[in-house]
Amino acid sequence: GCGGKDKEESSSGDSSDEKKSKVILITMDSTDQHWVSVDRGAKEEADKLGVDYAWMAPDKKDDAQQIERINNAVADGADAIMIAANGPDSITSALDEAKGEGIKIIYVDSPANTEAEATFATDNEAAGRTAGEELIKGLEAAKITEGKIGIIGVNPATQSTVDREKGFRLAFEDSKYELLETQFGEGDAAKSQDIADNYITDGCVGIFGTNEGSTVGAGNAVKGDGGSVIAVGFDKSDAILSLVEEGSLLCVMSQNPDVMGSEGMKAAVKAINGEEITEKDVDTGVSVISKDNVADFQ
Amino acid sequence: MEKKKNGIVKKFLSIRGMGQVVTVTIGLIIMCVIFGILSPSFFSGRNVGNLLRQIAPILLVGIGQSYVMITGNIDLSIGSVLGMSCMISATLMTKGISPTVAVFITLAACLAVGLINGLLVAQFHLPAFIATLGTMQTARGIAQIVNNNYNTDAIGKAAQGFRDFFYYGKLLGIYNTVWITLVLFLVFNFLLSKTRTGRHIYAVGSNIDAAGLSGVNVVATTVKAYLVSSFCAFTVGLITCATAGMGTMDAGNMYEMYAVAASVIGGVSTLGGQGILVGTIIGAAIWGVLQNGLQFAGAPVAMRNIVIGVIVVVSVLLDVIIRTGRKPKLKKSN
Amino acid sequence: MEKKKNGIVKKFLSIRGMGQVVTVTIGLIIMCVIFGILSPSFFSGRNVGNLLRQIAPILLVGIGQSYVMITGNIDLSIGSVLGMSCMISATLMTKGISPTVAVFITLAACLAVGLINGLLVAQFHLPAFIATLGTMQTARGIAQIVNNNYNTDAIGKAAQGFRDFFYYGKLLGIYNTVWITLVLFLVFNFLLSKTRTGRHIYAVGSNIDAAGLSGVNVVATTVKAYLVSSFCAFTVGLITCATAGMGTMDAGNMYEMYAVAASVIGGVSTLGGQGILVGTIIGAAIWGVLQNGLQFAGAPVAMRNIVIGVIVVVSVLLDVIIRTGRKPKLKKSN
Amino acid sequence: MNHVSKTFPGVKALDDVSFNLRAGEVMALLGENGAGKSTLVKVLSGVYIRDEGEVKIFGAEQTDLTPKKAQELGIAIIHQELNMCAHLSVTENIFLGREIRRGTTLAEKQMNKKAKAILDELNININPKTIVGDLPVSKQQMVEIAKALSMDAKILIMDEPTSALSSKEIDDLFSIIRKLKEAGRGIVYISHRLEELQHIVDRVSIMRDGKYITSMNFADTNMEEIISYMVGREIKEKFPRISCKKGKKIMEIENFNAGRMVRNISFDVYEGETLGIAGLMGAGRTETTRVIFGIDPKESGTVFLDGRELKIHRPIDAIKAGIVLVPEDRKKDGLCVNLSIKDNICLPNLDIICNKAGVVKRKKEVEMTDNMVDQLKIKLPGTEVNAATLSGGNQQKVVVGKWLARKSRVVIFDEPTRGIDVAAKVEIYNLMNQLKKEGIGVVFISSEMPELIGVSDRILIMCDGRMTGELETAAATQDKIMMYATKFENKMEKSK
Ligand SMILES: Nc1ncnc2c1ncn2[C@@H]1O[C@H](COP(=O)(O)OP(=O)(O)OP(=O)(O)O)[C@@H](O)[C@H]1O
Ligand SMILES: Nc1ncnc2c1ncn2[C@@H]1O[C@H](COP(=O)(O)OP(=O)(O)OP(=O)(O)O)[C@@H](O)[C@H]1O
Ligand SMILES: [Mg+2]
Ligand SMILES: [Mg+2]
Repeated sequence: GCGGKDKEESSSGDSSDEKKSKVILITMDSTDQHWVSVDRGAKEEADKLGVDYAWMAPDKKDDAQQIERINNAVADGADAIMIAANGPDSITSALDEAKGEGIKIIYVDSPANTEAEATFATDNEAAGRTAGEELIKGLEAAKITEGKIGIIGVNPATQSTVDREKGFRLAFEDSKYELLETQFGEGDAAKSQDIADNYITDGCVGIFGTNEGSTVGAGNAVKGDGGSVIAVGFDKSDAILSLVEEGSLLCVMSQNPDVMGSEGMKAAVKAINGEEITEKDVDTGVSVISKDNVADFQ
Repeated sequence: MEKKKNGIVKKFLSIRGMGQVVTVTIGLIIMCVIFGILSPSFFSGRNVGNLLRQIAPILLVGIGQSYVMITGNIDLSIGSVLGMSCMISATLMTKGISPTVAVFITLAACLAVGLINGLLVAQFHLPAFIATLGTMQTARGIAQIVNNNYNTDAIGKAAQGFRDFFYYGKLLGIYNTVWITLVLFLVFNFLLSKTRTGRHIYAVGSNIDAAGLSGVNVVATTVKAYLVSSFCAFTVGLITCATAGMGTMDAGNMYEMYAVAASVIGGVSTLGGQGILVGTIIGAAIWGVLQNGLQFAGAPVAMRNIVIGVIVVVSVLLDVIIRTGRKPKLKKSN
Repeated sequence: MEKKKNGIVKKFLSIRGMGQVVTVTIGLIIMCVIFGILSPSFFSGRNVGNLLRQIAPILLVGIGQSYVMITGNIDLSIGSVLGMSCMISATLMTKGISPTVAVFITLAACLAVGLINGLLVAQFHLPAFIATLGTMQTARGIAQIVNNNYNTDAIGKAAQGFRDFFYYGKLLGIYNTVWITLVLFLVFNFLLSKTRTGRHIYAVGSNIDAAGLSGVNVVATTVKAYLVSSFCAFTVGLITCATAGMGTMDAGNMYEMYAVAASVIGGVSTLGGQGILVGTIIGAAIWGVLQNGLQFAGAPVAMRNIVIGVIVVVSVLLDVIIRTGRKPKLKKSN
Repeated sequence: MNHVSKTFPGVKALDDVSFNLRAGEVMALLGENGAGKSTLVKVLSGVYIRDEGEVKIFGAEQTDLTPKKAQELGIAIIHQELNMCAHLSVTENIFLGREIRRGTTLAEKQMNKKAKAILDELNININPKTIVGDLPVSKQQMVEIAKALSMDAKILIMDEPTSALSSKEIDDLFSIIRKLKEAGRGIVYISHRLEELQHIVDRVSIMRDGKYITSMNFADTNMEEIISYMVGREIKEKFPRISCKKGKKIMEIENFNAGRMVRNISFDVYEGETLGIAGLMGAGRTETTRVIFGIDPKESGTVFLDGRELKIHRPIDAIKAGIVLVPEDRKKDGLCVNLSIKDNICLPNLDIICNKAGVVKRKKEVEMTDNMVDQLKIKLPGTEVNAATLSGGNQQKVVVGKWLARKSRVVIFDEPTRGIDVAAKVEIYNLMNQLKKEGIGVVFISSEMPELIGVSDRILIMCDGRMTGELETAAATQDKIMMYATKFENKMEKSK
């Protein structure tokens, strides 16, 4: 609207040339709801602030592709890059190169091992631990104090879900539950559901889904079983929320991807304009969505 | 009595391609025994039910791929068409369209891809690999764009019947998914082994020139095979949608490869003209049992990949060795 | 003068397979012009540098796949061998082993896979598709198990030279990656077009029986082609490792398909005996330019998939039409 | 057919050709390799679409023929190249495209029965359920003929049906052809075996270089005239022979055994002598040469070349030692059809063409190819075109050429004249004579007895995998050879 236009003028007035500044978002892949939400948050904020914005998403999670995206963003004349790093180390050199060109780096979701203007992320490990604790609570409430627990991963190369799994396992240290070998469903709901079904057959009392697809799979398997298996998971999507609502999922950890996007965008513009960024390391937080509060998220 | 039995066995074995099927069936049985020993839950009624339901989609895409491979081609678009089917049907249902209508619109879209595949390959003489690589990309793009680059919301209460029909329901104690697969298998097996179309599919794969010169409509035959393939992918797409209760954009990723594996393990030749669907069942079963059994055995993902890889190679190797045991040196049977 | 020039052009066009190369080169040029118009940064020196560096890995795996495809086979294990190369080299370097030693150990491991592929296909007569599907799974498993199911840590300061050599360094203003690719291209192109081994590779792909009768060692020739393929995957694996500065377990996922696409767009036949590496360059360039250009044009991923799919099909279709335009009816060339 | 033309890139295969066929006659279509005979019949049966001219079938002009349509019009064609689906059974091949159905399902039993009947009529003793790929070439050819006959066509076109058949099978075919003629069918018969014509042919039409030359009644002409029309000049000797002094022993084959088809084979090859090997189809001649050449493994047997024992495990060992084999099945074993003529000719000779590092020397390559093309008078648009585009006979010359391009001690020709025209046959005979004169051992396998008797100096006869006789040519007659060639060893009792 009108306000947007005012801001556009002022921001271009601030920068040294007439050109609009350009911010590019690079995520891990393009299809996950999570990234779509980050994009949405960033885009809305970019419209408000009147900057040029583009989302350069790799087709799939692949370090080489992500590095290509960084190089492309630099070549495309970006002033700032918002990035969700695939891994802490894999893209640092590419980012260093970009920084060498005077480009501002903002981390969203997952940081890498090189300094940036600001980081808006969740601590995946801590969130995973919360999920573990919630599951234990749920199991104890159901008077189940021991038994097997299954974990559905995405694939072993995805850092964020590996961290969630790590945190989840920490929550179970010195408990009587037996954590099974993690199975990987490639984030595919159907494959994850097969895995969950097999866990249930194997006598698991609890299941943990580490991302959207695995959580949907876990929830549906529990629902199909109709038994007493308890599942917790990650991410919020419509399907997940309805699974929570009907009780097939005990609860899910929801990060706030749109907040990452919008806050990241604000910081990016500040950095470009040379303004000071006060909070450099922001945990955008995790909400635990359960049957009690699910209505707030729908 | 003895003799008659012998006659039946002989007749059974004389069915073309039955040799390889027998070999891999023995492999499958050995595998099941090992998994049964490693993990007691493997043979539980519950797991057998699950297992059948897990094999079903692989078998279905395997049937489609077998049809195409017997014509001497390949269909790499299977996974993407599956994704399209899943996304289109789910999107329509979330928009409040009745499941039945949604299914038919989805069917039309999927068959269109099959038609294009068939025409590109047979009418325009594109190599099947590249033609279907192209449609694979395109169909995946369509799956993504159909709900504007988002996975769909839950297909909701209205679609509960749809979900039960394709996945959650049971008939006579067996999951509907398994029934659907069984019926389709019987239909497509009949089509391939007992009808003129089936005969033509083999002929085109065996020698396309000879088939054409004999008056076989090569284009129509190839198109039919691709339509079967798309139809199978479509069905699995619906099952996937019913399973998750939502549409996911990357549903069916890599399924074309599972389909190839099921077909080839079951004795369908990548060069065309050879193979029977009974083999594809066994191939799909081996694939499914490996996935399922290795999970019960608690194998980490790396070990699973290695074991699956080695077993795929060894099973086919064994078959080659057994078949050619008498002839020490065999030329590639074209 | 005129005449002599004409002679050179004629001679150039008379190289077999050059026709398709010319067709797709025109396509590539048109594509570049369109992207240049859509986005001014496309032709910036910086992007051209990037683009070359992005095309390099595709070209390298494309060369490997072309070798194998010309023998009439396929190598699905390329992507996994790439992953193995990346993980093994990175793991060794993080364990403090010197980059040079690490590279040689990695090379041995990768070539072993190539050797096995070649033997399975040529000596044991397994269908290439299934043999390499098996080694693809196995090699991916090895890539995962090598650092115990984790991506490696950063390969660290000691390996800075390694990283510069394979990715970050420049010579005469051009990235090392591009130089490495160029050198390998020249070597492998020479090998294929000017040497006895090259002739044998074409002969095996064209008619394996006739080649054998003509005194070609079919097994050795096939193994050589697979070794080249593994070597190329190995090189790209090192580049990937240097790029990321660490080993990632799913590096190279799907690269075998990119390799097929580059080869086939460039005119290498999936049926063997046909194609030249110059075509593979253009094929790789088209693939790379599409990825890069569409991104600059701001196309969403779904659109990108659709456009790439359509362009792949149309480019090959166009070539088929041009080549057969004069003949009203053409049977599949072999 | 009137004024029909057809052009392929670089070749005008048919140039204003006109001819007609009447009911109840057998017309021979004759011409050298590449004259355009096959192209003509392909136009007639809808495989190729003509560029110009008109085709009338039973008086009706046909504009857009397809194979299917031609079939419906009553034209059946046996193509020069085998066109069988190797994975399908004999019955399935015979009824392909015309399956009999009961409802929607295939009437397998009925088709098998019918197929059996047709096979019986042709005297072919095979189970109709056999997979075609498992049959030897000659049987496949008979199946192809059976398939054409099963269509009960009004016009039957046979493009070199006998090139892969033995005399017994040819006799059966001829009696069928005579029956068809009496039934009022029109038959176009293409063959390079001119001596066959007298048994069946009423009229001959002759083509040369894509042009129609003339037609005449067979009764009014003679061989010399036909040949001179075909080649445009006179050929003096159909079987040229030069006499050389029989020199020292070059190759000695001792006691070869491999499977059922190679039993205790021993023979010697001498300088200055062409050694013929006769036998019926399936006598095991091809198998023997394959084993000697190291393609198939042997159970026992030794080869001596110039007195030295050779260890041959693979073809390359034989080639290096100086023994080469011109294989009989050019499509399968002889040619890389999508490689160029040049590549094909040079393939086994890369050791000569390459330098020590294995790099191909372009000049030598071109030189060798041009040499062979000149020497064998191969008709081609250029040495860079695909071997697939050559006519059958010229393809055969390429296969021969690739082996003659190198100096060898022994050259084994397995049916080298199959499917090539008279003039080219004479060239091949001359070549063999040339080699003989140079002191190179020549082994000449053929199923055509006249040429064997005409060209070789000594004839070995094989039957059922064994050597059953040896004749000096001076003493050889067709009857004697046949006697040895049918000397089966209680075969009937054994197989029942
Ligand atoms: N598909 C094709 N493409 C290009 N040229 C062809 C093709 N088929 C045939 N020719 C050419 O057309 C000419 C006539 O070939 P055709 O096969 O009709 O000869 P033919 O008389 O049957 O010879 P033969 O006795 O050797 O079989 C030859 O010069 C051949 O090279
Ligand atoms: N591919 C095959 N599969 C099974 N049997 C075969 C095959 N090829 C040949 N045979 C058998 O080997 C025998 C000899 O074959 P072949 O006809 O090649 O002999 P030949 O004496 O060389 O005859 P010719 O050269 O006249 O064709 C045949 O009787 C046939 O039964
Ligand atoms: Mg001909
Ligand atoms: Mg023979």
